[in-house]
Amino acid sequence: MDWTALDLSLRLAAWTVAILLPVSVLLGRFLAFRQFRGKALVEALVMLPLVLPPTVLGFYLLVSFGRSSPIGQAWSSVFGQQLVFSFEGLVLASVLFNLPFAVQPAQRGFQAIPAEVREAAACCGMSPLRALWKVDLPLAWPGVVTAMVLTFAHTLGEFGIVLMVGGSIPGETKTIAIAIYDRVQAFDTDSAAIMSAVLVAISLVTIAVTFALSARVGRRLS
Amino acid sequence: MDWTALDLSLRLAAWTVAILLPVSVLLGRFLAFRQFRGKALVEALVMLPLVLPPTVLGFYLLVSFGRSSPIGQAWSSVFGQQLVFSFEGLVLASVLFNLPFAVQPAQRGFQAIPAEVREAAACCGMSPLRALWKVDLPLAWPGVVTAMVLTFAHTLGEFGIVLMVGGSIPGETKTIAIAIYDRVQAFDTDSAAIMSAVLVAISLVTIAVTFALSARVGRRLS
Amino acid sequence: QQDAPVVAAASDLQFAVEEIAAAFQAETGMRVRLSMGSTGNFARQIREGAPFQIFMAADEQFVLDLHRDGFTRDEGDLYAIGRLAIMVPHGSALTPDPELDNLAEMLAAGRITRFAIANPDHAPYGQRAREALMTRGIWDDLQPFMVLGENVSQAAAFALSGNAEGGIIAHSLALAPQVAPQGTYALIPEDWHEPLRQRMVLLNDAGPVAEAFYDYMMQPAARAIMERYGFVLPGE
Amino acid sequence: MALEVMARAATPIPLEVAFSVAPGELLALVGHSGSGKTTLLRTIAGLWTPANARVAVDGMPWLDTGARVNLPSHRRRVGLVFQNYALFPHMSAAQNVMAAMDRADPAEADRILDLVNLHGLGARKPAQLSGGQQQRVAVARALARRPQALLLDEPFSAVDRATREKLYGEIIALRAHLKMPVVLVTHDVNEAQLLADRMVVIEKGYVLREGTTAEVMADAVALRAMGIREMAAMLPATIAEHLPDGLTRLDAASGPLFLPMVEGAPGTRVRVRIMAHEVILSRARPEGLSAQNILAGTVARIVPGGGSGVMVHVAVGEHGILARITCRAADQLGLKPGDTIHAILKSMSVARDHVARATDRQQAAE
Amino acid sequence: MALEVMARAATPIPLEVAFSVAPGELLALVGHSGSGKTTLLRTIAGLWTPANARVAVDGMPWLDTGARVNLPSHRRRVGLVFQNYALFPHMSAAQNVMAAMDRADPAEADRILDLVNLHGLGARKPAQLSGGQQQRVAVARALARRPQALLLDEPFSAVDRATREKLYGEIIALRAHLKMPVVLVTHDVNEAQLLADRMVVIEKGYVLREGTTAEVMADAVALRAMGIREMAAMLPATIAEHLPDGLTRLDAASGPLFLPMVEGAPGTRVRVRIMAHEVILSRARPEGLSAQNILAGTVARIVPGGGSGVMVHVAVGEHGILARITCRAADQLGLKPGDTIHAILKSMSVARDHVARATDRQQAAE
Ligand SMILES: Nc1ncnc2c1ncn2[C@@H]1O[C@H](COP(=O)(O)OP(=O)(O)OP(=O)(O)O)[C@@H](O)[C@H]1O
Ligand SMILES: Nc1ncnc2c1ncn2[C@@H]1O[C@H](COP(=O)(O)OP(=O)(O)OP(=O)(O)O)[C@@H](O)[C@H]1O
Ligand code: MOO
Ligand SMILES: [Mg+2]
Ligand SMILES: [Mg+2]
Repeated sequence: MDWTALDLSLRLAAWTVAILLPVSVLLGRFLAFRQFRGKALVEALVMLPLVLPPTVLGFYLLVSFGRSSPIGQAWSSVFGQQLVFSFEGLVLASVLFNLPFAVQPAQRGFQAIPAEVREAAACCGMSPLRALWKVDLPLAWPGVVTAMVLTFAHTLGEFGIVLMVGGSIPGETKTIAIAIYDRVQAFDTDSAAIMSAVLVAISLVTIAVTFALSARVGRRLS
Repeated sequence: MDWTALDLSLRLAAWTVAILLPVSVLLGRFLAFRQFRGKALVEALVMLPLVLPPTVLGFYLLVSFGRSSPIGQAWSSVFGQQLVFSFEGLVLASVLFNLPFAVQPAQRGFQAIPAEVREAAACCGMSPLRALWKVDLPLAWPGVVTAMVLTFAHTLGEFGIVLMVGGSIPGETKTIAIAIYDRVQAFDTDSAAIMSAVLVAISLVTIAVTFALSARVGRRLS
Repeated sequence: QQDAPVVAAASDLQFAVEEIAAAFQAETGMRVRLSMGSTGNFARQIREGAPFQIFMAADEQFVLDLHRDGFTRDEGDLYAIGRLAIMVPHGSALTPDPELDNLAEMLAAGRITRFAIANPDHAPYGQRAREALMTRGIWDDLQPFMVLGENVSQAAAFALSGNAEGGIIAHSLALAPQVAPQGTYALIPEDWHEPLRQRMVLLNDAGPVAEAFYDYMMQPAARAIMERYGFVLPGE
Repeated sequence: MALEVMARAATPIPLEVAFSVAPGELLALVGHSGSGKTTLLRTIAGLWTPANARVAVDGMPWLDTGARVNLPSHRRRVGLVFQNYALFPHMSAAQNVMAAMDRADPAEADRILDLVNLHGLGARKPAQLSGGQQQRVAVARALARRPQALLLDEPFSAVDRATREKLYGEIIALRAHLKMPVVLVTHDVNEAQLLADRMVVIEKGYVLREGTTAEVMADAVALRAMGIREMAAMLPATIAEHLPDGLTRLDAASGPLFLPMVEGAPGTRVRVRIMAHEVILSRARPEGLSAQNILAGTVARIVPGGGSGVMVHVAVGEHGILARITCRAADQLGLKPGDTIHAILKSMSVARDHVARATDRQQAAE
Repeated sequence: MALEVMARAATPIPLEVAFSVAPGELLALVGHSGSGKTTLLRTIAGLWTPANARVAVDGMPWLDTGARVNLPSHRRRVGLVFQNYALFPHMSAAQNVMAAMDRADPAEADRILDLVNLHGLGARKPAQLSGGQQQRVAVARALARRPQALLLDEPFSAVDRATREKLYGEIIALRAHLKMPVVLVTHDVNEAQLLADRMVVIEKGYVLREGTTAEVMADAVALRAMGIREMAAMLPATIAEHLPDGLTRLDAASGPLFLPMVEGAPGTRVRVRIMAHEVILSRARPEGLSAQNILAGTVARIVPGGGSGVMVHVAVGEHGILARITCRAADQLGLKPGDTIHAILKSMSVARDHVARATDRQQAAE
């Protein structure tokens, strides 16, 4: 069992979810409720990563975040390390890649709130922030949870980007998905089977706990 | 530009969506509205593919759909060809893999329909099927569209499973995601860039058209 | 452990280099981390700044190109010559023979459904397999049944998965204890293809541990292991 | 197409109710907020199944928990107006109405929308309609179902009086015409008394009083439960002639009645709701009053009411009039059963919505 | 805290309305379904912005399209009862009420829920409440906001009469106490007349009539627009004594009035709604009638009403009573302005919900 790879994958998924949770809530709510010029454009931009196969995204990242690219150089001059082939790079790619998975279901969740209930919140004197917290979020919660679970699972399983920009470096970019692939290639079917089983078990537990907690948070928020 | 690979990917995505559309509608609605013993179990089962990284799924498929496996043998005795290294196998894997992406947002869409509106449909004499078509579906439509767009994009981008059980057979298992990966590895950056651009353009158009059509269908259904 | 240098090794070395790394650690107390994959992919990633310190390619051309473009310390060293083998899983309709006669017969008889090699577009073992099949004159006929591994190790996995009649893989893999029991193989004549001249090189920011491992590869202990995995060693 | 209902349950509220409604009959279900009225309608419609219940139409059971019969809602031919409308938000008003038809018929939908005073609003979505307009779409949708039982949950609560009066007329015409049982939940006593043949008063899930409208409206206990002070009697009459000064002469069993313009051709049978508190009693036939209707009768019963009043039942011909007067007045007049008495009723005290066309059923009962 | 409203727009309906409501004053907004009442309340609350509008409280503009002032809803201190309640479905009744408080106070929430007769239901979610119970939660929530302007959109439409009467009392007490302007949309004329100081009748977005309740309720055109036949006058009076036979003697300017038990200590000032159609006129002081109240006055004006009736304005002391009688009766009595006349009123014809405690504002106006 390659615990390092599992740990890496879980950390990657956790970071991605942590970063995308506020993004999905704020952006999803914004897109659900606000009408403005160029909204279609913003929506299309959010959807863009959805239409990119991970290898394409990986390729673009490799080219645009690479050592010789302006972004890559800017990053390494600020943070002293390079973006590609690092955990930070994976997180960035993963956040980009999951944006639509996180925003779309959240947006639908917010859209399903009846207009009058939101008007009632305003008439109760709730500021937009308070209304978000007390009314919108609890009611859109199922959508947000779906968004986060999809993102989490999607990140755990992400393979194409990691293979392209990760470099399979143990402890840094060798995720569990890659490790299982490696084991299969190494004819180490037993290890692959154990890793798969452990991963499935952990993921199932994580998602079950998420649902349970989210139900509790949903109650507490209300 | 590898048109064969593009065509294959689009066919794969189309088949996956075509198979999962009715599944997501029926299963999503069922899970949204019906209470029964063991419902949690069914929901967990539907979620299961979500927690499987594609490489794990690919590994299990390789093992359980292989020529020597019972499933593989049953399949080849019925259809005269094998599941692994074939388009049909990819479709099957893709359907399995996308199940939660298709069912979850659809289920949330159905759940957002007020109970009274559904009761009104029954009191208007609509059979469950008619109510599905005239009331539930138009109201859950945004969720279903989200489900289908996520599935479509997710399939276009699918890489891990295909890499593990595909074998890169042109016209059968060499999808555009694999083709781009191959080109990048072969230092054929120009081809990779062209393919990526074409894929992005086509996917964007597809999704835009889907949204436009779905809006129209939504109107027509109502 | 995060400081242990990363060695990017072609996947035909899958088992051999693991053993050498273990021996290296036992002898010197120093550790390296191994990243196994396709030679083409590694070369690509090195150009984008992958933090590898040693690159062990399956084909020296990739190393020489990297050197020309300034990504490596020097030209590196030839460390082995690889051999191709046809391997078939137990129970396959195919019998391995060096001249691939049985493969040709079965192909003519329409009894081949799938045959695995590494992707000839970027995997050296794939390129050589294609050359060998062309020499034998069955490349075109075999084309429709070909499944391509992303690297030679995956090609071996495909070949032995039971879903193909067999495949052309690296001799080093066929000899590995994890692989050997799964089927039978035959060595393909050396002169049917360009030689698989495998070259390794230290990358620009290689540290002392990487240098030590690089040196260790040239020592008799490592050479013995390589030999056991069927590699022809340079200078022998 | 009689509707029989029996329901017994412990949740969500203790429920113990049984009643039946004949075809063409309108039963008003009244009671305090939270007494279980909506729950009962939902039981009939199949949206809620009490532990122990039977619902049958024309002898055909829709629900029988004993016999394990439980038709799903869509197999029960009910027209239900939901208390909060429950319109289909994605459909226009006309589409909402057509959704309840077996075969969509735009012309028929328009006709029904006209019926509920929504002419020209058929293309609007619910969100583009006012509250009262939405409620009328809900009524139209229930009617479009051509139901075997029409269930109305406060169907006019958001509608103004003028429109409401028109709708009363439509409901009366429809049920006479279609011969279906109608159950009406309402908080408006005038509405109940005018439209209903029978009433069921429920209180915390139990039937407090059941009977004909006249009986229930003369029952002080039931009225108090409804929070009502005004009792009234229904006097059947026939339109005799329309007079040039705008009054209509009605012939009642007790003699002529002059009321402000009652619509209908001479010969039409109507019911006049005469409020007990509006009737003045006098021993002698009074002279020089502005009141036009003085009905001679005899005191039938004197029933002490709650508080400061008594209810005097006055037999006028073969019908009864109720007069609610103070105890003090009863003492002053020295009233006792058998006394001859004059009931004074102002023409103007009978509002237009207190006169309704009588249905065949009501005529037969009288 | 006076509320000034002006709105002019072409969509969704042509709108042309202006009115103001003083602190502690209750303005009833009445009109046909679809006439724009809800739209106006939404304008005040900031949920809808007409093309051209001004809303100000105490001179502070909330909305002024000319000056580009437009406070968002949550910055306007309004309590709005939505026509369809719009409760927060995920919160209990108590949480719904607390949601409108600046600082959540469970004890205060319970108190307000008690006020609207929902004792013990605080823990229920809206889905577990009946229609009328939900509506009262909405009222409680609006009150909990301690608003600068209270906007009630048919707030009692789903509530039974007994509860409704109690709520009237609470609303009256509250506005007298809190001194906020109240706008009440209602289809119930009794409700409007009893609670309102002033009325605005709107018809298709235009103000048809605006004035004090007495003025509007005496205006036949306005009443017809409301679909109303019954006019009434409000007579101010003071509770004098509670008599042993259950009657209460009130002192009005015109002399004593005997009514069934009116709650309140002697000295309490009340308003009595006297329905024009319930008043009988007589030249001579009549004898031997069950009616207890005979008020002598003089004919002030005779106004032809619609159809068969005339409205006789009778000056009684310094106040007015309206009597709606038939033209025929007016002819028979030969009434003309200046004549001495007796108005006969039954004690029992004044229902309990026709007597309401007067607010300071109303007392001051009288
Ligand atoms: N979005 C809209 N598009 C078009 N017309 C609308 C829209 N919203 C409301 N209306 C119309 O505006 C008019 C005024 O609506 P409003 O809700 O203010 O009426 P209301 O006086 O409150 O009626 P009710 O007593 O039935 O509640 C109605 O005729 C309604 O049909
Ligand atoms: N899910 C539930 N859980 C608990 N109690 C419930 C639930 N649903 C309804 N009730 C209670 O059942 C009682 C009856 O409700 P119902 O809706 O039938 O009343 P109603 O007579 O229609 O009242 P209204 O006139 O206010 O509409 C109410 O007291 C309500 O609080
Ligand atoms: O680079 Mo490889 O070892 O031919 O896959
Ligand atoms: Mg109800
Ligand atoms: Mg309204």
